[in-house]
Amino acid sequence: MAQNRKYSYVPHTSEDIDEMLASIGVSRIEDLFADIPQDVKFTEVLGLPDGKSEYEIEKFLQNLSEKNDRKLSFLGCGMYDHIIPAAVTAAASSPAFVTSYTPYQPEISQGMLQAIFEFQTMICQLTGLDVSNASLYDGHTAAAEAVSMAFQAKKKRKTVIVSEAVHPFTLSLLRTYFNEQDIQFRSLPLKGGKTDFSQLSSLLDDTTAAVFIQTPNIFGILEDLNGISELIHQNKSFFILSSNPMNFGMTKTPSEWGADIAVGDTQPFGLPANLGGPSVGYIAAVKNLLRKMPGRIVGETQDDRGQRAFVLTLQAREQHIKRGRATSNICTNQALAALTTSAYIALVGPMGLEEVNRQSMTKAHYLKEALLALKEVKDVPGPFAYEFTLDLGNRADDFIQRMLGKGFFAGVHLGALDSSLYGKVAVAVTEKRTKEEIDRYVEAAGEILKGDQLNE
Amino acid sequence: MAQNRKYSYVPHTSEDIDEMLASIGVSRIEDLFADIPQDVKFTEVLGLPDGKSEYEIEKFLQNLSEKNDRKLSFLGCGMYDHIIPAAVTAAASSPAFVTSYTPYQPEISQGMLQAIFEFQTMICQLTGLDVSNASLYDGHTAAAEAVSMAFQAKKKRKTVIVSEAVHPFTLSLLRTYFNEQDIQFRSLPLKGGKTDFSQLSSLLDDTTAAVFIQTPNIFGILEDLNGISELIHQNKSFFILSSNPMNFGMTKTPSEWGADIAVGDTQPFGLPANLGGPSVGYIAAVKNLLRKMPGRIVGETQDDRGQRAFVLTLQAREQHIKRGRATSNICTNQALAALTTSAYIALVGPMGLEEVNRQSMTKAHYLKEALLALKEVKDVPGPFAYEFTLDLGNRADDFIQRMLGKGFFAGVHLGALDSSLYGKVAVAVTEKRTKEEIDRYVEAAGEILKGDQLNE
Amino acid sequence: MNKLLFEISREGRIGYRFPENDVPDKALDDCIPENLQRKRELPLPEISEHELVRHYANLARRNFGVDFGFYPLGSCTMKYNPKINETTASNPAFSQNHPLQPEETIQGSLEVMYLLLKYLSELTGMKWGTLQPLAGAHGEFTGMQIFKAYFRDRGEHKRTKVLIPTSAHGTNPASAHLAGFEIIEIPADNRGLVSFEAIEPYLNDELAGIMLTNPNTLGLYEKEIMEISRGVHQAGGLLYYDGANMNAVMGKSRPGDMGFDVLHLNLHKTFSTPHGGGGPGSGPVLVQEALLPFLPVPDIGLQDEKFSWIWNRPKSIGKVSGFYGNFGVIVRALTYLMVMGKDGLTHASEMAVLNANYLRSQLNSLYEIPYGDMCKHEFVISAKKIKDDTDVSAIDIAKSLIDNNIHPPTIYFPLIVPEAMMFEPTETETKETLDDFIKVMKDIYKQAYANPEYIQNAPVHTEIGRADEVAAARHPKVSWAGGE
Amino acid sequence: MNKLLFEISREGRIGYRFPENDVPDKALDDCIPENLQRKRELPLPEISEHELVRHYANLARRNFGVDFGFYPLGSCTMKYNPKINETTASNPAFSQNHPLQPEETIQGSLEVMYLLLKYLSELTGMKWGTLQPLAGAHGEFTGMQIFKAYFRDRGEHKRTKVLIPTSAHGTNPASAHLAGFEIIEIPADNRGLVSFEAIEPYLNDELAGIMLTNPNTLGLYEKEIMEISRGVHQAGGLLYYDGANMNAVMGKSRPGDMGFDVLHLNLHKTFSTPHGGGGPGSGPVLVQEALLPFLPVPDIGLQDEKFSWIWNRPKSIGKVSGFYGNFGVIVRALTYLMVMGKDGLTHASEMAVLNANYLRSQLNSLYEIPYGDMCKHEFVISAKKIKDDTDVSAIDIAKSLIDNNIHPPTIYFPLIVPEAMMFEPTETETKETLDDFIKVMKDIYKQAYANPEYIQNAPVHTEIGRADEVAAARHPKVSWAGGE
Ligand SMILES: Cc1ncc(COP(=O)(O)O)c(C=O)c1O
Ligand SMILES: Cc1ncc(COP(=O)(O)O)c(C=O)c1O
Repeated sequence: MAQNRKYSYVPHTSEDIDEMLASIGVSRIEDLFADIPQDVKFTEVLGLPDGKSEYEIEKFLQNLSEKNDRKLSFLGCGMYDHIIPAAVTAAASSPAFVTSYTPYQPEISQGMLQAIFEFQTMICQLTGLDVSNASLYDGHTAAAEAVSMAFQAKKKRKTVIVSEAVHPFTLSLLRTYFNEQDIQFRSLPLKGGKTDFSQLSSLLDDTTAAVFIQTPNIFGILEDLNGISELIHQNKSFFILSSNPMNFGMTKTPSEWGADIAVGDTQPFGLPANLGGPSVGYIAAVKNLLRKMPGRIVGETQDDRGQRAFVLTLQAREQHIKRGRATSNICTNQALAALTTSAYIALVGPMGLEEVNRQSMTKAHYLKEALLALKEVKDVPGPFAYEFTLDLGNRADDFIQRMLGKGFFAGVHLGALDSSLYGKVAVAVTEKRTKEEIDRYVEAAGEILKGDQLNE
Repeated sequence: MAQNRKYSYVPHTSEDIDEMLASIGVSRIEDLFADIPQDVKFTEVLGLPDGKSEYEIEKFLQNLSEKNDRKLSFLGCGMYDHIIPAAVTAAASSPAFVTSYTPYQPEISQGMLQAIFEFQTMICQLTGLDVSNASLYDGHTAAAEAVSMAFQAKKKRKTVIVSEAVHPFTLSLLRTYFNEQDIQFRSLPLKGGKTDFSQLSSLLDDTTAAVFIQTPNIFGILEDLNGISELIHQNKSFFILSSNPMNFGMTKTPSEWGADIAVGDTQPFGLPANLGGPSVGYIAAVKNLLRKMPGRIVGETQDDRGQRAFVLTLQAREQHIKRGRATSNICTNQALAALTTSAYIALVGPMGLEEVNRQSMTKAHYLKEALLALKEVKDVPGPFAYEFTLDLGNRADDFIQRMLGKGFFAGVHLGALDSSLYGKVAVAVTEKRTKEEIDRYVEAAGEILKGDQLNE
Repeated sequence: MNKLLFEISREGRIGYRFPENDVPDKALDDCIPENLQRKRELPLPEISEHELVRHYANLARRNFGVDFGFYPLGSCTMKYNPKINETTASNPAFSQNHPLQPEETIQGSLEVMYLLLKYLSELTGMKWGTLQPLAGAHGEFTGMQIFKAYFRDRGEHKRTKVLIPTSAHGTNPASAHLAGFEIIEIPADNRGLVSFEAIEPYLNDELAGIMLTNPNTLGLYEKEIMEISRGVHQAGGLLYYDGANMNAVMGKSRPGDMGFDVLHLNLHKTFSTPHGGGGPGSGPVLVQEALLPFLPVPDIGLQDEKFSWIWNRPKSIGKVSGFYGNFGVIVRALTYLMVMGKDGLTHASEMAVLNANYLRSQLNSLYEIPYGDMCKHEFVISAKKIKDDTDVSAIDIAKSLIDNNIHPPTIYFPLIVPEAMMFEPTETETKETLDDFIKVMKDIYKQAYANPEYIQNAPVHTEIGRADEVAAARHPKVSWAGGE
Repeated sequence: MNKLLFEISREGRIGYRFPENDVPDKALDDCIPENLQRKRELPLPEISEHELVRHYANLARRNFGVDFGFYPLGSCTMKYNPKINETTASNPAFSQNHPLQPEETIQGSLEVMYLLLKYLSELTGMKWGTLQPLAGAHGEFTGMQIFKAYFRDRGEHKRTKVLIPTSAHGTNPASAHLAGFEIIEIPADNRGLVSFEAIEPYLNDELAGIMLTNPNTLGLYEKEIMEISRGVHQAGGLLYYDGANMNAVMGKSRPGDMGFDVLHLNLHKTFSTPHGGGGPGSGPVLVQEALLPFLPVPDIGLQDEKFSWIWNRPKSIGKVSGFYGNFGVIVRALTYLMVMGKDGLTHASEMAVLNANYLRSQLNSLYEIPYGDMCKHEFVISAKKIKDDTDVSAIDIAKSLIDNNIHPPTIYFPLIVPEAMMFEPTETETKETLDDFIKVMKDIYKQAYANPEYIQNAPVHTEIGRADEVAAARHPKVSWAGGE
């Protein structure tokens, strides 16, 4: 009664197979593959391991996971270590959400459709903008989709102005996406840790489709965007603003800054960092850009019995209808992760978002002040919420490495993302960190940095 | 906007409270407790910790859990370390099962009712007996319920004969349960590692309500019950047989031995040991004992539309109807854990049960042979499935302790459960243990036991 | 309608793959004598993993839980079960320990149990206890055995009588009986309470004690509790507290202070552990100092920061369950208790009582509430007048609630109220939920008079209609018997 | 019908408690200049935890997934998603790593990615690849950028044309277009295949390449694949393989051996990762040796048993997503792949093809199947004749399936089949499920002729009927706008 090792997850008994082959009218499984030309038939044995039991693979992966090493994290730079309420994870784990696909059939998909409609609404509520969608891959690709929208809406304009203070990975990705001969990137340069907006007027012209800004920027610094939208709009260009949406709990929101399109990543709302994904790209825009939006959108309507119903709508924008002329190629998005982040927002509510922001801010400022008190430490100055940047020069890598030895992920060396940022270390502090942990960080940093000085 | 720390899981806003008080017609919450006499009103502050966030308590408990220490386990003695398929745990985790209570309302409880009906059926299929119930607390209390059934069915008989080879905890529990003056326990003594059935005839008389046997017994040894039921039935007593039901994958089942009532614990079917609970007591019996069964029973019937429907049935046996004259006092049982074990049985199926048994048996015999080859080791001889007992005499505790130091839970010193079993160490080996693990066990045991000899 | 597992079974189908055996094969006959081997076929189902998952997923859709809607099942405290409890309890460092592991390898788990006992003792005003009982009724039985051991220890063999109010839960008399006591039923007085007067005749040397729940099953606080407890004690008896209703009085009134000697709590009620479709629960028992020697073994000791099992308790009643209790449930309860803290627990009781009184005050005008003018965490309506007027009975109203996506209350209990409907809203329900419920109850009332058949035919929106319970009991089919 | 979160919101309600701040308080104004502070109120919902849980629990009841029933959605491979995948992926030692942690602290995770790439390369016959793309379409786009970089590297700027069959999935032309290519649609021949003849005219120095899926969206194996690939290569072009249909040919035929240069796979199809109501997915891209230099950065390297990120790839197309891919999905796919092993994967494809052909052979007598007489993992029915005869269209049949608790197939795709219905049963469905489905399809057919309105009015057993999609698009309401 040895188990047939091939049978993982496949329910067919040998009688089943025989009956089915007979009813098809062939005699062997191989006959079903007779249409594969001989010269492309794979006749060898795949160079893959033999199948194993779930139990063995679980042990194998458990062992692999133990090769990882978690330390106390002060990492941010696009992914943040916030508290994840158990109820949020539970709410999103329902097999009915997990094992469904895109809700093409509204009659049996109202659950997911309503959840996405709620996600869209909360993105609008957070950004203050009018319309949103069912999610994009992540915050970085959302940036590309926003720029793409701008180009589509301004067909003749081929330039995009991008602040040098945006995340280097966003910038790298934008360059991958828009590498056409005729598309031009113009850089809005840095001045200290902020974007130098004094240069904006001179860069804007009638080729400018959009201006792309990020706040808090790569240094964690909150950009002062006063007057920016006016400048951009006078030039009939679009103002695209990228943000960690957690900050909206406390800082000015895209609509308040006059942005036309807001993008970013909702990972801070209840998603584990997961080595970078799944997270969720959000996009929101002013109403008149609705038909230029990428990806799935859920809309409210009525059914034939007069009840409220939610459906995928404005599908004429999408690849399965428009094909080559679609607003975007996105099909599968990040629906379940979007649902998770909605559940987070709904659970903590506006007061919870404020609390997270207030604590993260207070703790980040507490850490920064303590570090600056070490004297050996310089920072990249500017107002910030809960991520700030130290300027450690040549000591950056060594600092991070030695902090690691003391049990800390001390920060992200921005120089590793973009060599022009060499020496800059971004440090994020969330509500999850305790005073005791922060104090230990300061102590460890003090030992390392003071020691350094002596050795220099 | 400080959070009110009292508000954990309570949705009331202060407006809610005011409105509700007003509509009740009182002015303060305290007024709602005015009916508590002054001398029993609690007016101090509870000596409990302050409430904390879920996050902090999760960390606290995580830290506590890290004070535990898991080793490679060869422990059995009522709880076994079998592989638990992920699908089983997942199937049983649905909130609709988890957050419901006893299915009093069949119209909205068909899910749980059907699951229990299936559990009952599988217990009948495994034991070969006719009827079963929705579960009992655990295998040990199931033993008590079975004895109680026997006493109820034989009102005039006040004696129960119990083999000395049953689990000492079962025995202790039976003595707790039946400590009335007029109830008498008679012991069926040991002969080596088996029950000495030659004594049975002489112990049986017209006061004997039941004979209680366990197989595999406390030493893991399979009792030879040939002819036993005939003896018992000639005396018009009941034959109660307690078993780890996993063994039914390979060894003779209660109906084959002629038992009237079968009991035991279904923990080996997909439940983690969980320091002893939750597990599930099963009970099955011949048809004519149905109306003496303890606890909930689900039955099949029809609804008023002619559809198959499941309901709690034969409630006239139960405490909420019969009160003092109920067949048992059990109310809340182990429903969810019973559902889990049904899912396990259904997933692995008859072939899977055989496979688990065959592997556990093969591995256990492999280990025992290797240990006996060490010469220094004596065993309690007898046929066994996947648990056997070593006789280590004075070295038992030391052996276990030193094996612990080498990373093993080497076995259960039965002497700790019953001093008359001093020196006997029960060792269980399941399909989960690999050859490499077993070989390491043998090596470690060899080092310890040989070393001992030298030092003696 | 789901098929049964047995109806989807297909011979030869494999659902799960185990690792390959990696020790040398051994013939069955070489291990197990032929006459000990199973000969009978096991007629168990054979299904695929996908079928298994679907089967239970669809069964789950056909079950109502407190995660889905209002569940005011009286006496059962169907409060929200926080998800964090599931997280902490499923930690493998807790869940995968064997009960017979060496003590030094379960120090964390022992601390969990120790802390919970400590906190429960403080909350109830008792000295210490045991977590071994696996549900409330099991706790009652344990408590009654402690009574017995106490009197046996004192040589008071005549004390065989236990007083139990007629309004008590059925498990009370069942447990007392099982432990060998004789039960004397004490009727409630016209306030719905146990009066001192009613028990006075039994205060003699045959009295073992009394079992009470306070607030009682009518949701009323027993006003004469101190007279009763003094009387019982003076007569040499003991008081047992059925803690099923503890959710009403946390931080407000402690059973220990009321004079109770032994009690149980239901962790699956007051302490938010899920009810699991009927279990597992947990029924810790707590006692006053004098009764400590009789607690089940093992106890948990703490010395030099090390926890240990204590077996040496010569007067102990022994074991009442296989190991130490439903540890998985215990972790959940401790999680809840620590999140709530002292203020949180008190506040929970306050809001539970507020919710109950709010409902009571709103339903009072239409429905008859025979006892009390204020309640604690629950209250009992009598549908007798409606029944007399319209022939719509408590069960009809219950079924009509189902059609409104509300789980019915406990009905026909306590037995002293005709056509009883016992509502316990719990503190985790919002005012909006209560208001919706009130509206439904008012509509049902109106319908009962306007169109009684409509209510009597309820439920109609459910997958099955009313089931024939009489037929089920008359011709019991309690297991699947093949395709007949 | 659930209320929206916004409709159950109550001002002041608190859903979650955070730890108390334990560093000295700091005024907002001392941290953030006033003009950078939010002034606008956030109109977000305020609900309790219990309400949250209930809300989503009830939404979940209103959603169909493959855990609940048959889901033969063509082109989507709705196979069973093994629960073990969820276990391995939710291991915190995997899920809680930050993407910018030092490499030495994520050696286990890097090995997971490395192994998956290695196994996928072998399975497809490619050299190596990237896990960065976050879905199939994203993989296509990545692939098209690799095409571009390749030609740019070779200075072949004229190569701007990409051939795409009319039967291709919409993402193919959309991705190619987004990457700046010009699309030439290639019609299928009367066999439903791309013939060499059809592409021959474009085999010139403007050709960048061709995008194909094989088996194609009709479920047919492209017989002339070797002629096509030789032709394209001879003309200096490249071949892109859309791996959405890989479930048909594992162990049977490898895209690398067919001559493809670049491909993507959908881990959320072939490799059993759940579809999550529309995502997250994962779309790894694999390439032949010549295209390695153009893969996105970072690559994963292995040297001296140490894994590392490799950023130094001067010809790389750059980044295509924020970090390294949907790692959570990657863990699931590796789990599946390793459980299945080489035999398991081959067997899965065999059974997927068996199931599809079985269905095909059973439906063939009633329903028109315009192309092929054998299929791979899926097949396409045309309901055109039924429509002409009875006015019952593909969508009506689809909705009628819903009434039978079966998820509809993909409809109106591929575009080359009128009234198309594309069925993909997958290998994890039992013969019994297929037989039930066949019976339903036969009944629907009969009904369509006997009583067409019955089918046209479907579904009737669902909570909502057909929704007015035209109104939805004409007056878009894409967010909740208050109680209006
Ligand atoms: C008042 C009362 N006492 C005792 C019990 C018995 O508790 P359990 O069901 O946990 O055994 C219950 C619960 O149903 C109850 O409501
Ligand atoms: C044939 C085919 N190609 C490409 C895609 C796009 O994949 P994804 O949805 O993962 O972006 C799909 C999936 O819908 C498909 O079926």
